[in-house]
Amino acid sequence: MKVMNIVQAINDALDIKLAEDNNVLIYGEDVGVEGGVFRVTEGLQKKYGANRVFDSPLAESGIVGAALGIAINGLRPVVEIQFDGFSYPAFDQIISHVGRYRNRTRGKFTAPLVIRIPYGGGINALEHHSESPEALLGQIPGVKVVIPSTPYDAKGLLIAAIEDNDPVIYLEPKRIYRAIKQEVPEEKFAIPIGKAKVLSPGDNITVIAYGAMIREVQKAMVMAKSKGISVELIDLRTIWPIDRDTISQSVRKTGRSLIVTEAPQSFGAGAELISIITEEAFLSLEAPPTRLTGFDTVIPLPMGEHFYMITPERIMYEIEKLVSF
Amino acid sequence: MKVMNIVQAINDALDIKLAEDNNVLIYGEDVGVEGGVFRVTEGLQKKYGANRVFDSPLAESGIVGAALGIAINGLRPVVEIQFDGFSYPAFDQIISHVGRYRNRTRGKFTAPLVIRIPYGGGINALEHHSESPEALLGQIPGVKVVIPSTPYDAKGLLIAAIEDNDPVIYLEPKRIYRAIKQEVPEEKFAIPIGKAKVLSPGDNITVIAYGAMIREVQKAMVMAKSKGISVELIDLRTIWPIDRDTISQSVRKTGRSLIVTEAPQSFGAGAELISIITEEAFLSLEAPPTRLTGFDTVIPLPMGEHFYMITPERIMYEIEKLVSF
Amino acid sequence: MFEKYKPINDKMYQVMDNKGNLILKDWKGSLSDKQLTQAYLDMLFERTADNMAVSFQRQGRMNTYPPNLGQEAIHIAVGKVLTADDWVVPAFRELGVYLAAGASLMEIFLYNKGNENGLKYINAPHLLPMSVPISTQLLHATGLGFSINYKKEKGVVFAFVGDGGTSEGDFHEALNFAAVWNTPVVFIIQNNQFAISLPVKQQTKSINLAVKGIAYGIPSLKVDGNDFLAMHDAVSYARKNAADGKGPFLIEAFTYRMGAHTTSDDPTKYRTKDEDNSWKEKDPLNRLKAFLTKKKLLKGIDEEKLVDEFKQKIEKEFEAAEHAPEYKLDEVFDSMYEQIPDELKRQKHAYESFLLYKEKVQ
Amino acid sequence: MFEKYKPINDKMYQVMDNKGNLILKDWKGSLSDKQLTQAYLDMLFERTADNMAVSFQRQGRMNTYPPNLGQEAIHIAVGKVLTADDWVVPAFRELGVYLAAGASLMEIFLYNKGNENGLKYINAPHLLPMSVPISTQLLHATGLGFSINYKKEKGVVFAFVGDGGTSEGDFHEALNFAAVWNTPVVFIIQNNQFAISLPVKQQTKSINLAVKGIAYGIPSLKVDGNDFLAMHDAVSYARKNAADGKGPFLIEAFTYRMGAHTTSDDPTKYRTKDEDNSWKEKDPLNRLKAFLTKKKLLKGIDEEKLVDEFKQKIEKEFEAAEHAPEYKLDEVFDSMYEQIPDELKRQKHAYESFLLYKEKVQ
Ligand SMILES: Cc1ncc(C[n+]2csc(CCOP(=O)(O)OP(=O)(O)O)c2C)c(N)n1
Ligand SMILES: Cc1ncc(C[n+]2csc(CCOP(=O)(O)OP(=O)(O)O)c2C)c(N)n1
Ligand SMILES: [Mg+2]
Ligand SMILES: [Mg+2]
Repeated sequence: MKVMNIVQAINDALDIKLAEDNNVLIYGEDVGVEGGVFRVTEGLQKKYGANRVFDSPLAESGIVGAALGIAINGLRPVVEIQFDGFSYPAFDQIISHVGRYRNRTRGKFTAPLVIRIPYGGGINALEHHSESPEALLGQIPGVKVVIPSTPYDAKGLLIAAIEDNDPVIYLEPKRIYRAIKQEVPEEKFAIPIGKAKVLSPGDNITVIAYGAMIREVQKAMVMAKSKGISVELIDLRTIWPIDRDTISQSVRKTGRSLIVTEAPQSFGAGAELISIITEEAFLSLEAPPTRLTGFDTVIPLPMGEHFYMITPERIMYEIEKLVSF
Repeated sequence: MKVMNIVQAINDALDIKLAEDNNVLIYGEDVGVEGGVFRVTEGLQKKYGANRVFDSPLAESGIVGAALGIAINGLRPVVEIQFDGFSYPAFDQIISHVGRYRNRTRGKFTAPLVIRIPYGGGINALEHHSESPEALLGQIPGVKVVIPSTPYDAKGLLIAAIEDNDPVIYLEPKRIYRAIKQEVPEEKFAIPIGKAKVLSPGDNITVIAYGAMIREVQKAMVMAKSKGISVELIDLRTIWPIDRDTISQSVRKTGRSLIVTEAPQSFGAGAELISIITEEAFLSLEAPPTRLTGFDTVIPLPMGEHFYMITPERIMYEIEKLVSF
Repeated sequence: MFEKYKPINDKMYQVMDNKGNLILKDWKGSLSDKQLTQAYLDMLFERTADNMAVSFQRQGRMNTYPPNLGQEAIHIAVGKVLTADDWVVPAFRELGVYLAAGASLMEIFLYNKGNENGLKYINAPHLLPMSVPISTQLLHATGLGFSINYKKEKGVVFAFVGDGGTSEGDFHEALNFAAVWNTPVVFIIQNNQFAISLPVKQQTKSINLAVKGIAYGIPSLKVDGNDFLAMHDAVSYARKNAADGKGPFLIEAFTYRMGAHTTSDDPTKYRTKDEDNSWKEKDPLNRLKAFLTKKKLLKGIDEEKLVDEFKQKIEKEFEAAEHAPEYKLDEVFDSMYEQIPDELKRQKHAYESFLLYKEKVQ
Repeated sequence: MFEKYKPINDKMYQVMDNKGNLILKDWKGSLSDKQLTQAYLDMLFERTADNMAVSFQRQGRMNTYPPNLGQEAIHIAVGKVLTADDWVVPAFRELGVYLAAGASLMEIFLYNKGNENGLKYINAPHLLPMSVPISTQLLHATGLGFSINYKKEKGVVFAFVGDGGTSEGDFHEALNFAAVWNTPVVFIIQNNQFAISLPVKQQTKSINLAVKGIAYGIPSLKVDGNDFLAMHDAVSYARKNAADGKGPFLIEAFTYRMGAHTTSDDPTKYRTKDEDNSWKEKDPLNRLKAFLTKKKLLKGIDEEKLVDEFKQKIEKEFEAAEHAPEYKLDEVFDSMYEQIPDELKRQKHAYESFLLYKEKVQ
């Protein structure tokens, strides 16, 4: 066991896979010499050489489209998109090809690649550096989308993503990159993609979140506890394929549910989860499944960001409303 | 009044706006001499000249990005993306700029442009020619997304879109381009964006759909009627901003609701509408609001498409289940 | 070898004229007489199959189809240079190349009838499926080229795009990455002078399309795409260049789309009969045939009889496509992922419940 | 005029050397002595403001900031050529251009403190906001250029991009559309030789960046971007070319990013002190200063005093930014659309309900 933050855990997972599998390679903007703008790939070029860890030209469609070609010939590229807001130029490649190659060729060609994208707000960043595209990505057939919320999960999910024979988009909650430290096993381990995790069991209400929002919910839970409200917290971990069972079991028990995401509201993960809850647990519902999300606006620049970001107080407000519904 | 199909109604709306407002101009791939691959812009270059209706090079990000520049200087470009599946290369410009220019400049610069995109399946087309990206587009802050289902709506919504001082994405249900004929006023008229329409009032269940699915629901309603089920059919018309009032009023009355879309299920319009219904009409619900959608797969090529496309029988099956819930 | 034809000088590499006479007087190609004759026959086969495909479509037995008429010299030249190690990354108008790479006509027809199984190309392990979104495939070619270097494999990648495709951003990114990574990719622009209705003169203002290589430091060449001998020289050279570790190469194959864009297109709307006719004189089949005839290489060949044999073979392939197994519900779901996720299983079961109900009701 | 400097020959247009001596012996620029002196002072102002911005950031009074150090000659050259009819489409590292176009330092600071109001540039009607997603802005420039033709207006568009930005697909599409539409756009690549940590030699294999214009039939020129006189000639020429209806022009301004990429970057990780030092000799301010000094044009000027005055002015602008009105909830919603849609009103009200509840609880 070793104490790691999320950046270190990701670096560790990459290190393990680079060491173990010659087919794994890493590229992206500034991931080589520089070690990435968040230092996630720090030291890896030195250790594995510039033919396995290297900088690409500045072009995101290029990064992802080339990765598909590389993957088709049996390699396992793990590419970095520097920030969430720069994933959009790669959408066409992701939607039109990465998610479709296996199906289009009936399994003849596959796309075992990983696209790493730091995402989310709350870091006082420029425009386009605080986006939450998970529900756009979750809508794309043929890819899987995962989000860790702890160093442990970061390592285990990334190893699972690299070993997956299908393309995985791995969103990194940059706001908590260095905020959470945890003991993480030094050896290799994988966390299954597609499974949510009950982080704390509870009776009165189910709260579902992921990524950086988990920490905010946990702060709210301290307040809730002091008011005698017992919250069951679920970390979704995988945006698609979504874990219906864990969610529905929980809500069937609690009857009440709140989904917390920082992405804009409409067509977001909140909507999908409410639908799943309604489909799976309708007769158990004691209050309308509810979503607490970002606004359907552009995320404001840093001076206005506090209006947009979800706080523990706002989570608590919704929990109280739901519990007394 | 003049009998028109949807293609003619769109052409008529473009014709009226080109005649009336010199700031309106049209371009896209093959929209000039050829009149568009669906002949939607037929005759317009001849009538208004190649400086107002013209072909662009083959590049969708270019088409949309340039349109933004054109709109910033006060013109009103109406651009065509040849098929749904080719809208993805333009996503970055739509997300990062078209939807944000007003907000970013606090209203100094605006983006009064229209992006027309033929969309949807059921026409025996090649891959990438049968996509339903409305829920991806509906998630983008700063744009509006509309879908007509009749020639009348096609004309009125397009005129509203061109006159809107904000960017509007106008999705054209290509499957019914020529399938529906209707008397349409020859003069100019606009249909407000953001308002759904109750197409037929009913008591037992609310069905919400849009675009080509309206016709399928109407066929199902004939069956429903024969079984004594009274359906209230709502044409959503606008994907965002969504008309909560019309929807919730209806479901508060009927207590049951079915949403029919051909797009993949997860994170789709079905999810958003279920959430709205749950939020607005929870205490009136007599059955779980339900979605009948495409699968979370790539839409199959023509020989397998019938498995994917929603049929009146499938709609009827869901209606019956809901009514007897 | 091609110094004189630097694209910036806007000269086009040609070996023979429209009548099959050598323009380069002391030219000696690398193909034997037999191989040259076979190339002509391959072109003839491609044209026959292509014509029949158009008819099948007209008869309503197939969906939209993009005719290859007039572009056969390009395809067969690549076909003759292609080795088993090489990859082919097609756009969609390269029938002769697919066949050379090992695809069957049955598969081509099956795809055009609307069945994904037609993209498997069972006997063509290095042939990527046709790519509909213009230019996007070029990035896959670049990636494949990278993988060949990385794995120290021997092949090169042949990647196709049209004149229209040069306008897309992915064209730019693919060529730039290919050069920076020094990948063994031969990019071939089939400049058939139209992108549906748009003439290439309105597609770009560059003096030709080969000069676009300068923007990436990629050596490039404009070649008469209707001149099989010239195309074969160019492709051979480019392949060797790539295989020798000298990186990507760009060929502009100057040709003409003699047919419609697809079977749903009507080119009389946007181009003249005169233009069409002027290109009939440059028909790549006629040119190679004239060349071979002068060399007396076609003497023993009864073209009419051969075409009849071709037609029978093609008809059989089409029938095989028509009798392919029925499309099953499972096929919609089975290949989306290595293992079907629970969520997709659920969606499939929901559909099956409907089918059960339907059976019961009827 | 620039025939000799065709980018394909890989020569760079320069007027003076590092010591301010004329390289082009019979050179005569178009600026008066007074204007030349003013240009130097503008560069000095830009540098002073830029340095202070870096300090403000270090003091934690501002967010990430991209230093302009070393690129001032490019900015002020454009500033001197710019007319009121012209549009400016920035990337993000063009401080002197924003100011010349009418933006206030207060606004620049306000934006870098994280407030959208800093992008309004109230007195710069034709200045687009800084653009973060690399190269995307070039398409807006092309569209603006089109609109100028369409409306028969007089201006031209100055559009900026970095060396890194030339790799993006939007660069390609913007230049191609600009040429096909014959738009009056002057594209300026600030080749400061790095894209964050990536040297331009790994960004592309073209012999230089100006040659990329050939791919679009756009006349282009590589210019010493640290030579104000050369830059001014080039920009003047390109502007006239565009204004005369001759279409777009591409300038590669060859320079060096003397500072860090942004205040969060540490360039010692990826480049050497030697490299940095070699560029100090080419400092654009020193070069113009040496030239002016030789012409005895700086005699009456007390630079130290002037810089002090600049500092006071800049400090004031910064204070104004610090005292800008507080960011209000309404600002999150008010400018998303012309009229706030009901759905956004609802979301705002939901937030306000929370605020009310919070007040009550406390
Ligand atoms: C990204 C994208 N945009 C638009 C289309 C529609 N489309 C299909 S073929 C074509 C023209 C292609 O022209 P070119 O590249 O010259 O190839 P050719 O058809 O002449 O072989 C267009 C616009 C497409 N398939 N993909
Ligand atoms: C589309 C996109 N991808 C990545 C980034 C992150 N990024 C910001 S600046 C930069 C380097 C830009 O280099 P260059 O174009 O040379 O401009 P310079 O910073 O040197 O002025 C990168 C990669 C971005 N802003 N936009
Ligand atoms: Mg073409
Ligand atoms: Mg740079």
